[in-house]
Amino acid sequence: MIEVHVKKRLGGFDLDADFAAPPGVIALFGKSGSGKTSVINAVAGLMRPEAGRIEIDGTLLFDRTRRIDVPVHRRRIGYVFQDARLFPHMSVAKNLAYGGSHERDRVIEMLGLSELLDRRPAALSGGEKQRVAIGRALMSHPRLLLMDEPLSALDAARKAEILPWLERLRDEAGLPILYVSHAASEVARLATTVVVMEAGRVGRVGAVAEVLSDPAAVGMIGAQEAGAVVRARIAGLDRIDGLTELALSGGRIVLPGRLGGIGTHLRLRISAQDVILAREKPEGLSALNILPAEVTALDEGPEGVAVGLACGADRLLARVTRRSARALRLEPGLRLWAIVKASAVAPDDVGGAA
Amino acid sequence: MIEVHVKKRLGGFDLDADFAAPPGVIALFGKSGSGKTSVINAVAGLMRPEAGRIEIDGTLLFDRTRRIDVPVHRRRIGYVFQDARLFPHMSVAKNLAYGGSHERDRVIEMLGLSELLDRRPAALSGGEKQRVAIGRALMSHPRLLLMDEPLSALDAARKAEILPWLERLRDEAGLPILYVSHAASEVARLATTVVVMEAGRVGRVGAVAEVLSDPAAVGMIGAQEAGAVVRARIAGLDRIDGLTELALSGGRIVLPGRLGGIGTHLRLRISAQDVILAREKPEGLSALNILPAEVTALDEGPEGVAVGLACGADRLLARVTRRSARALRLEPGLRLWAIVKASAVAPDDVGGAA
Amino acid sequence: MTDWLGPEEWQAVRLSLKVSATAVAVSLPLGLLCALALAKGRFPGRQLLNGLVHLPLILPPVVTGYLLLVVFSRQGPIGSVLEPLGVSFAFRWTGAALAAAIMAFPLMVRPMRLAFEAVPPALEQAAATLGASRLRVFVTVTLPLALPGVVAGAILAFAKAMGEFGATITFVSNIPGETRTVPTAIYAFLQMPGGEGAALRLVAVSVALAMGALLISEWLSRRIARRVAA
Amino acid sequence: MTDWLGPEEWQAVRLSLKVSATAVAVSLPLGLLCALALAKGRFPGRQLLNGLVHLPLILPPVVTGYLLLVVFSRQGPIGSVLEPLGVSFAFRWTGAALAAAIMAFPLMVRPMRLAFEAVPPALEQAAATLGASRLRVFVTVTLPLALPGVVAGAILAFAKAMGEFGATITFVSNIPGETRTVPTAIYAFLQMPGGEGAALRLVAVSVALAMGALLISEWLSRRIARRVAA
Amino acid sequence: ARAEILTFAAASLGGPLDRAVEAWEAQGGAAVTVSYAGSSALARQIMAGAPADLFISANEDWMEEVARAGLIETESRRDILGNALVLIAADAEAPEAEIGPGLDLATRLGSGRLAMALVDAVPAGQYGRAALEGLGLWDGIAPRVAQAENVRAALALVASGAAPYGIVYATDAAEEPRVKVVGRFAAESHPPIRYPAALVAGADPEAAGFLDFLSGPEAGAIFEGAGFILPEADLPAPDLPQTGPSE
Ligand SMILES: Nc1ncnc2c1ncn2[C@@H]1O[C@H](COP(=O)(O)OP(=O)(O)OP(=O)(O)O)[C@@H](O)[C@H]1O
Ligand SMILES: Nc1ncnc2c1ncn2[C@@H]1O[C@H](COP(=O)(O)OP(=O)(O)OP(=O)(O)O)[C@@H](O)[C@H]1O
Ligand SMILES: [Mg+2]
Ligand SMILES: [Mg+2]
Repeated sequence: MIEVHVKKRLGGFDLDADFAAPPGVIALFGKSGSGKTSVINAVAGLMRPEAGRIEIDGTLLFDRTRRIDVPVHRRRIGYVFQDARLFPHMSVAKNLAYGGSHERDRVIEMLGLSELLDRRPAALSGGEKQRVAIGRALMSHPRLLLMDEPLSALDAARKAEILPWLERLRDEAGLPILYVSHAASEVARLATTVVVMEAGRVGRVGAVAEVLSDPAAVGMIGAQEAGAVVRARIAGLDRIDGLTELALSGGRIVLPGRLGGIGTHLRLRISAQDVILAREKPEGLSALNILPAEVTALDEGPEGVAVGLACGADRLLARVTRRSARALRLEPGLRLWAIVKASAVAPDDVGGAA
Repeated sequence: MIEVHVKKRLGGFDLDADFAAPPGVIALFGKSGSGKTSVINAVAGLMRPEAGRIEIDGTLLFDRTRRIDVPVHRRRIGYVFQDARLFPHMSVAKNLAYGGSHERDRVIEMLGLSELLDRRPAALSGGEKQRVAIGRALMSHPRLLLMDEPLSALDAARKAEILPWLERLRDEAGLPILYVSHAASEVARLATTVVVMEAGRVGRVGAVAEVLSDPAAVGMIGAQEAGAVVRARIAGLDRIDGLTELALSGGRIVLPGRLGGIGTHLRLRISAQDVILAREKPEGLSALNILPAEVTALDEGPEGVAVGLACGADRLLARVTRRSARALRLEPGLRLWAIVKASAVAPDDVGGAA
Repeated sequence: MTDWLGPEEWQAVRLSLKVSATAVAVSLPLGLLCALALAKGRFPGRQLLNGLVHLPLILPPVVTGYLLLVVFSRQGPIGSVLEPLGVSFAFRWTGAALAAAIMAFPLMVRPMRLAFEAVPPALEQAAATLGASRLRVFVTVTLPLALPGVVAGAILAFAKAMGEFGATITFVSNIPGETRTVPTAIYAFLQMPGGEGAALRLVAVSVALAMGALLISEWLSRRIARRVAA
Repeated sequence: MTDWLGPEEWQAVRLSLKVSATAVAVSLPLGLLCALALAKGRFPGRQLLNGLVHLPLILPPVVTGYLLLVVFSRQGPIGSVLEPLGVSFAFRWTGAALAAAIMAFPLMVRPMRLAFEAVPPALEQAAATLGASRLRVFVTVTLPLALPGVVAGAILAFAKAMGEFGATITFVSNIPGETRTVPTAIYAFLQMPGGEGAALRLVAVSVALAMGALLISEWLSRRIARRVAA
Repeated sequence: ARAEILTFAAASLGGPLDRAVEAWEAQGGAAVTVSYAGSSALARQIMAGAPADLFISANEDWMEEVARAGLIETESRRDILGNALVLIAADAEAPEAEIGPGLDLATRLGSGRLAMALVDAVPAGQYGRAALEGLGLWDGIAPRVAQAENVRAALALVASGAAPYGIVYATDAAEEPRVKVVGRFAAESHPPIRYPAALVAGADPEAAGFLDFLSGPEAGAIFEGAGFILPEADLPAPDLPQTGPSE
């Protein structure tokens, strides 16, 4: 369990964040200046709250009333700062080893750092610095990982290499991660719990599938970024076409690529904008994934209608125009077909199940 | 015309970039460490190339053979650095005004900085710093804007406010912009020309519509990020549903939101993963946009098939699984239907036409 | 107070303050220039300049005073040039200020140089891209960011000037009202049998003054530092 | 060379080097501590410590020497404690080193303090999150990043120690082979009519030595700086 | 340039000379300003063109040096004062000493040092060394001598207890309660201790009057009161105390 309750005045800004979450990845989501970094700093011990309590997996890091305040260096955290904060006087190798050498070779390999080991940070590009910072935090073998937009300076290909590693940490090592990101795809993929920050307060907190597939949360998260998270099991592999067939609770879909062995559990993010709704089951489409669904909720926003869908035990989210909503005569309880474009669910959005 | 030719050895890294582009926004695209920042630094005059020539709109900034090297402060550039580089000893207001006060109030308004003016940079969040850096560069009224991942620290909503401004600069002020980004949506929206960097060299250069809709470029750009750019004219407005009807050269599509007045020219990015292909014209779909198209090229990659389409004078790009490709019997020359989900083309991907 | 220190002693205190303040104020621009040249310059003779700046520290003060006497006396190479121009340092309070400035110079330059070296070039570059000339970059970015070092240099120099004695008495003698600063007055008291009491009173006054200056400057530089970083 | 300077003078040169090097080496840890406390500490008496550190700069050297004499003499408050322990500074070269160290202390501490203040807390925080204790943060991050300032402080202190005279001769007098450093020898020569030549020869030697040390340390600190920033 | 009489005087004359100036001014003499410093510094300054009217040195060599440079009015040169050397002890119980070849100085010193002014460079040191040489004691004592910057610093070494014994001027010892004078060197045991004074070339005419005043009886009384010896009396005045007032 991760419990964070922090109160602090920063100039004119009032931080008063309060949330609890099961172990896993907690995504801190929110606009620029909403207080995400401040929360993380409090957990790291770099900012001392005026009041509050911070507990991670049974370890009390801070408790104002009990006057507990574990010093930063004893908190065993790995903090990937928003700015890389590499030590300028040390080589990349020394930077990496500063906190420890846990899984050194694999981390270096994964982050593609082997060519850079002898360099000084000043001779690195922006993305390279960020990768070293990630590696340094991972190698310190923390019991809690704090990541403040760790992937924002990286290209898509590099992100695709790092995300599975973080999933592995979450699932295999059971490492709790507080993760700040503006990219819903990263959040959907990694997060167990989503905490939406608004002006220093927690606007919404809940399981990732719940928050992201809630039509009412679309406004908070951003229309572009909204989308549901579903769980799936690999039911079949098509070696020739390189496809994976997934069993969802409400049907089967096929995705490109080999996503794992048969029986593996995955989670998928299906962006609201990638779901097409139809009253009749369509034929002859390139989209191979047609799921029966039932409308559970509707939420009209300025840019269209967010449609909550139940599809077996999973929830989906679709975004349609108002005209379509009218044409389809959408209303809660309506049963219809949800078409998910197979290649719209890219590997980025597919993660090991948490 | 913008001409950049720079050669420089940086430690073990060999920069040898050579490209020319018409005025507009030149997007520098490429993996972390491919040399994007180095190119921009050369243009800014912060790095002196060992050989080469840099000319912007008829002004020679650097020419090794003619021993021309305009000092940085006379180049009249606005550089938004990858790290914000605000002056720590000045308030936000002073930072902003350092290079000039061009369109001060509008810039402050657009970037949402009015609350921050009296603060020092140390009291700003990551995204706030970045916004101030953007404002500072804009207010210096440059004749060339260099932007190194300017929006990476910002949330989607804030990005959506800044991008139209940059478009306006490009279109109305005719300001050339060198723009580094890992986000294809930004590139597609803003860029006139795309320069793909690979290990210090220019891998590909061309008009944005051409590069992004070329199936062969999907590998270079990343499957997730691939997508065509098309031009459209606003043909109608649906005030009740908040929809805009656009005329493309090959048909009509409807997008959510009011995108401008009737007759306005726009450009749209249609992500390859948002295009569904069908042999028969489908009926009863929530997707309102069904365009007739012809397959022009196919490119098989590890994750599926990139399909180049001609749709009137525009080019589209679709990504389908191999199984779909076979089921649809795709081959160059085939005429079929391209279904574009209306809400998949979000405002982010809609820009004023360049 | 007036019976505690005689009028002559108060005169020495005033003179010391005048001499030290003048020494620091006048040498400040040159100190900044030297510090800047040493921090950022790449020119032949840089190490020579560096050595020259440190020289007054290495030389026993008496030697510095002696050399000043030789150079600035009416017959000396510089004194004979300045004399017709009406500029004279010999046995004038201006000479005491000159001696103090020279003795304090290395202490002034070092911290300034250090501070200039620590200003991130990235910020100076950013200023240049915004159209700032080298001079403007210096005045608006480099100097303010180096200010704690500049203040430190000025304080060290002032403290040194307040305590300077050997070079001063050797160069401009110990003339009441003109060149008799607090340290030279202390010296004179210590040389005369039974003068210790008066000497100690003067020591107390000069320590109090210098500490006051120190506190003020600390407070100032802390304010500046707080404005720079948070 | 040996006829250019007599054996006694060479002895003084060797002694000066020994005294200065010892003074700097021994006071370095304390200097670092003081600089650190002044830079980062928040404790009552901080300003007092600050004043105390600057004191030797403000006091005329003779006064400092005299105070040392009083405090470290056999009956003095410290001397009487050390005497039974067999530690004695009186009339020993160690006393000369002590005097030089104290006189050089403010010059050592200021640049160090400045450098410590300039180390970005962000990096120290980063080190702490990686599990580094305060001590480890200091040794691996703060100190290396402040090294140019530490070197600057040490250089200033060494140069000052090489030139120190007033406090030294007052405290430990002038005993050939034991406390007769170069500056005291120079002073003695200057007291004699016609002694200028010999004094200047010694000046030349001490300047050459100090400049050598200066150049080496410059080169060193430049290497360090180059390693730190690029 | 100034209306005052600028006097360059050895710093050791400080107290009594100030009183003499007061007396001179009280009787209507022109204003006098005194710059006190070491004789060597003052001499060099005069040779460098200092606007001094009168030079009073504690060191005959430096007066000679200035004279050789032609910068004094030779006929005005005179010795206005003399002094005596005494052996002082830090210990108030120290027994009186018979200053002679049999002086048990080395024994008295033990492991301690004998404080003197610089024995090669400063007059008090030079006189003391000459006296010890004359007594045949120098070679035994030389390694034990702590040479101070000047005679005042030598006095301080003894007064603070750092050195058990020292050789200083009688005038210095007289004002220092923490030392005991245990013996006085006979005047003939060393070259005569003299304070020569002379008008500097081109001096203000008023300065001649001041110099005369200083060598006159009124000033003489002031100086004698401070323990100086007047040059007419080359031998110690019979009424001078043999020991310091600390007794
Ligand atoms: N010392 C301070 N004085 C005043 N306001 C402050 C101070 N420190 C932080 N703030 C404000 O607190 C708010 C929260 O900052 P924080 O860095 O936590 O935001 P964030 O959510 O991480 O934003 P971003 O996504 O832009 O990094 C910001 O609006 C910032 O301006
Ligand atoms: N001084 C140097 N010595 C060695 N290599 C260097 C030096 N400076 C830069 N490089 C290398 O040059 C390459 C290009 O760097 P650049 O900053 O231009 O990359 P970039 O394309 O901007 O990457 P990013 O997207 O990560 O910011 C990098 O691989 C970097 O490591
Ligand atoms: Mg933040
Ligand atoms: Mg870069």
